[in-house]
Amino acid sequence: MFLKEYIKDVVGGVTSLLKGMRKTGYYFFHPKEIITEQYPDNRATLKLAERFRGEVVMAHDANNEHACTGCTACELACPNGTIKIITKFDMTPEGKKKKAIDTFIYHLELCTMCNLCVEACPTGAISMAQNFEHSVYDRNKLTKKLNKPGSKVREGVE
Amino acid sequence: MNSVPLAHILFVSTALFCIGMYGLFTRRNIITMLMSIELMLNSVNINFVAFNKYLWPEKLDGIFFTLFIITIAAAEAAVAIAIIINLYRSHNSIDVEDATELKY
Amino acid sequence: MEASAIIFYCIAAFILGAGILAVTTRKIFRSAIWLLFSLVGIAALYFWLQVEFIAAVQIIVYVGGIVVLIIFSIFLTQQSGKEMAKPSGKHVLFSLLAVLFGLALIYNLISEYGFAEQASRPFQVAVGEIGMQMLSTTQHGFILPFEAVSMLLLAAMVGCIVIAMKNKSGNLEAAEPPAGKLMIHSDFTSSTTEKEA
Amino acid sequence: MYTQTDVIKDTTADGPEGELVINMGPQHPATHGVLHLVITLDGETIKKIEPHLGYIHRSIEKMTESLTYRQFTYVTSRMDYLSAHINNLACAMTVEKAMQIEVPERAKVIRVLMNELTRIASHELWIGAMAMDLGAFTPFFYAFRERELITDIMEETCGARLTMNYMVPGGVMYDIHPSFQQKVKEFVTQFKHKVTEYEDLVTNNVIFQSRTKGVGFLSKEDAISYGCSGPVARASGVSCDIRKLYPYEVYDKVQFDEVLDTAGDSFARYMVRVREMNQSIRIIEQLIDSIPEGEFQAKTKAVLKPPKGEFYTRVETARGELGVYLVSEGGTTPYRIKYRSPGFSNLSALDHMARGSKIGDLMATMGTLDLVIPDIDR
Amino acid sequence: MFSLEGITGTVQNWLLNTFNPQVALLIECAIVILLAISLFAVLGLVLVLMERKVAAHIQIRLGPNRVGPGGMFQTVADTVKLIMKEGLTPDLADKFLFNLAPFVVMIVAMLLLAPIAFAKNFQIWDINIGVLYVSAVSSLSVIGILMAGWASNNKYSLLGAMRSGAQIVSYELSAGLAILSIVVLTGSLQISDIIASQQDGWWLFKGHIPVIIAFVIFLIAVTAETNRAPFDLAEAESELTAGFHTEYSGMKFALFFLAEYINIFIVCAIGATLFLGGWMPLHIGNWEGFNHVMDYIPSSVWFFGKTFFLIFLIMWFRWTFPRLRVDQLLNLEWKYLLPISLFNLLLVTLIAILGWHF
Repeated sequence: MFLKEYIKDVVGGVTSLLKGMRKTGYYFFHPKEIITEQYPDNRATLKLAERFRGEVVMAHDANNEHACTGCTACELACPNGTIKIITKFDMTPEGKKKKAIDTFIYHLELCTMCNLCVEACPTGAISMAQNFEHSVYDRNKLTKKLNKPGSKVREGVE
Repeated sequence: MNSVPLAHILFVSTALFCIGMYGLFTRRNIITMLMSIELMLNSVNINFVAFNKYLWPEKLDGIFFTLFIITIAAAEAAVAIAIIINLYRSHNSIDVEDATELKY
Repeated sequence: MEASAIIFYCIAAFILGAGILAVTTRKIFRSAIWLLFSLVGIAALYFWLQVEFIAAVQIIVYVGGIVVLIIFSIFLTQQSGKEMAKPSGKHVLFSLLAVLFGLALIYNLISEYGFAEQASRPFQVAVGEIGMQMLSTTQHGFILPFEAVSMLLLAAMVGCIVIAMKNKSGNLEAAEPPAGKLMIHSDFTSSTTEKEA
Repeated sequence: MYTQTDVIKDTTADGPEGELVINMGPQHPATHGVLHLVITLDGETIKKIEPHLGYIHRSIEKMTESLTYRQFTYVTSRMDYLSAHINNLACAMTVEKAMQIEVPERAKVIRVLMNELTRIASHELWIGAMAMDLGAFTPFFYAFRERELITDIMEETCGARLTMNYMVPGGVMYDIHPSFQQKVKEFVTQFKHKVTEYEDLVTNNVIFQSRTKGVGFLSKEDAISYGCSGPVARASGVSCDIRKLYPYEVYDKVQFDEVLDTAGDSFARYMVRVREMNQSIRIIEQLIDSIPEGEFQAKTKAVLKPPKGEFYTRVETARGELGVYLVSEGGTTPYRIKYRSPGFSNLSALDHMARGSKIGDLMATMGTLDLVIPDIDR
Repeated sequence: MFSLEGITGTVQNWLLNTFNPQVALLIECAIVILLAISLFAVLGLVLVLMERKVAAHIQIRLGPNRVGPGGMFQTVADTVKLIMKEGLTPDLADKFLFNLAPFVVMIVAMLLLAPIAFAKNFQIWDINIGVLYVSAVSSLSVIGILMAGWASNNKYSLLGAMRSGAQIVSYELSAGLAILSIVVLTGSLQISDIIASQQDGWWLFKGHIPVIIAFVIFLIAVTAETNRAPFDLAEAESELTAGFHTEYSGMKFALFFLAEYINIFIVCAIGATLFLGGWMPLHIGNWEGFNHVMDYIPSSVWFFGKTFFLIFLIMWFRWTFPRLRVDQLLNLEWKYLLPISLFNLLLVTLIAILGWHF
């Protein structure tokens, strides 16, 4: 019957709308469900996953020594040309020439945090850090030198 | 409120009527002609209300005439616009001079 | 001069100015807007005359209805921003002469006649009274014209629908989709009916 | 598809007889990116749609020719960024197929788990974006709340939230995080609990149903002839789930149904995706407690050199069938790689689906196509 | 103490004593205009903030919370931003109409403020055709939208304007019929009469189910008339980018934006006046004690409380429902709302004639 169908239409439609309104109304009156994170304010309590890939860093120990031998495996592994390694020849105490890094240049602006360089590194010299606030006013600041001045390769790392 | 003489109100309505007439004479576009007709109808309405108010304030006949004119004007405009749109569909123009043949 | 007189002359100037612009501007949409202003001015004149009911009806019917309708027909029939052709000088001249003579004649009549001014009688338009009189069947009732106008409106409505329908029957693409369902094209409708069957 | 003159012709000029030509995009709220649709309208009715592509073409296929087999997988995350895992998997599988690397069982299970999580995340985003296209803003946030849990799981295990680069030839990059299983179970519980909200707000809503039912119809034959795949084709009744038809990894060992619908309209596509999420949950529940012990990555050489030949693999992404066609000359870089992306074929059906409907219907149709523009342009 | 009653009388007496009547009238006009404009500004700020907060809480977010305590001055900051922005006018636009349109919309919203009774004895113009005036003047706002759509010389704007025109003109019918049902019960078009008739209970409770149906229809129709979601087809942002105000920027856009909120306030105020008794406190029949307690709450609080409740309802709609399609929108009006409200009006008339209401 036409009228019955019509009324069923109206009632069914209104019920479905009211159901939706009940759901949104529930959230309106339950502020505990709010999931907003107040980002710059909660920096202190911000927990990042330990595997989060923010930038490539090179670990230096207390003696200002790192594990990079300058083998350029990371440079080859990188798909974007993010890493550039400049090597030099050091004189060992025995008087032999030894290859070592002069500068480990890391272009953060090119990096996509794919982790291939870290995977490729045979000595575990570089790793991914959790820092993610990279914005700067000068693009040149994104080109970083990872080995600290005066650092040298750790003894026994080949 | 009767600070303005009736003649002034009548003059306004006459002037409006003449403006509408001028529009009707000079325009060749049906929509603008319709607009001119609306202006003329309105000037008549002003007359009715003014006469009612100034000459026979105890009656409401002018008000009723105005109401009926407004209603009829609405009906007239609706039909006219239906015709105009139909004309536009068949002739692709709403110029009166393009609609000289008596068929749609 | 009293304040109400000043207001009247302002309204009158507004009505006439907007009216003149409505019939002389060559942009059709602007013409409709000037017409709208003229009509709103007339509504203001009704307010000034203290017939608020008529003023409200004027705004509802003319502004809310007719002008919107006119604007819609402009949207549907006019290319955006195109100016209308200028009427020829001869045309304008003779129209102007005819109109000015007409105006002069009527103005002469109005000023000569001398209306019997019946001042100081109150003029009250109670909405209830209009309604009562509109539907009364006594000698001064308006039930017959009211019914006649209702019939006219009905006829106009049917007429509009018929006029608008006639063109559409032959042209399926322009037809409005049937209520509630959407017609996409032939293979869609056939397959949905299959599905429903 | 278009000649030079077609592309540079004036896309703003109106057609004859009151036809209105509007340019939807490249910047438009409903195109979700830089898709450019030139739409010919008769009043509100669509007469023709011409998609103009290329605004986000980054020549990924050409780029991969200069990247090694380890490197090129990561680029594909940027194609269909919402199912990055699945793209990466397709590339990794191609290399494995070419070099006949045997992937450890544990890696396979992890890959499948990640795939299904990605699928749910992608569909969650889609459900929100689709509701937003139709004017309902709130479901977007509810959908993102659940999606956030998945991205958190991804971040913990893979180290990134969107472009994970977790699949490598031979397995996965790391082992799963110790809390992975527990977090996934938590997610599954919450998802099952919250999914009723979408039903209240979207699925059963009378406005939503009337906006989508009977809109953007695609028949089975058309779906096949336009090369549609994924939920778009399955909603028209085409059985095309690669996971069922050509099982890869451990899909042949888990129980799940291929979701099919025959209505072929926007609502059917919507329902297919919603039911697909439930199937993904079913797969996850079966696998999450039985991740086998063992290696997570096969032993591979440092430099991958597949033999000379042509290799093709296909996987089921959230949007449909992704094929990777690899031509190897035996060197360290591919000679040619061609991706058969699902979005491109699905988009090609848009004109056919939307013709004769209203502009509002176009939003429903486009929304249920689930277009990711970089996937179309590559 | 919070009641506005009496303040106006005092001011008028003082003015009449100090100046001659003509000057006093002028000063009163100036004061009223000033008050109206400041009310506009305050309402705009409050309603925009309210909308954002309601939206945020429905969407499990916090909403603006940086500018001022709890984000209170966010709208002020937004306004400053909009004022500073350059008001662009498209090259091929009809510049006169393009610049006129936002003012038309704004002036219409301003005119609508006149007959609203904000509190006991606090009303700018108690015109004898009050509700008719409101429905008449509110039909003017569509002109501003059509003007904006045409003058922008943009196809999205034109489509939005046409949609909006069809929508507003057709939804005016059912809104008018819903208003009529109260007019039938009251027997008067005057706002003060309508409020006075709710002395012993609001019409929503006195008028049985037909008035409740009329109330629901009124809410739906005014939501459509103010171009709010789920009826925001005129500016459907996923279809027409921003509809009729696509080309507007800066202060002219702000005027459209403000007018939308003022219109919501006005229609909600009318709804509160017609169905919920305006400033009339909640009175129940002959419960003298209860009525007396309710009278202690100032009338302005009652008025604004009811109005804001209705505004909240409309915002709740907006953030819950998807948008309708244009043909469905017209179907809803012509197939559902109009027949139901016509039938409903018949029922209400029956109730009024037989005196069945309380």
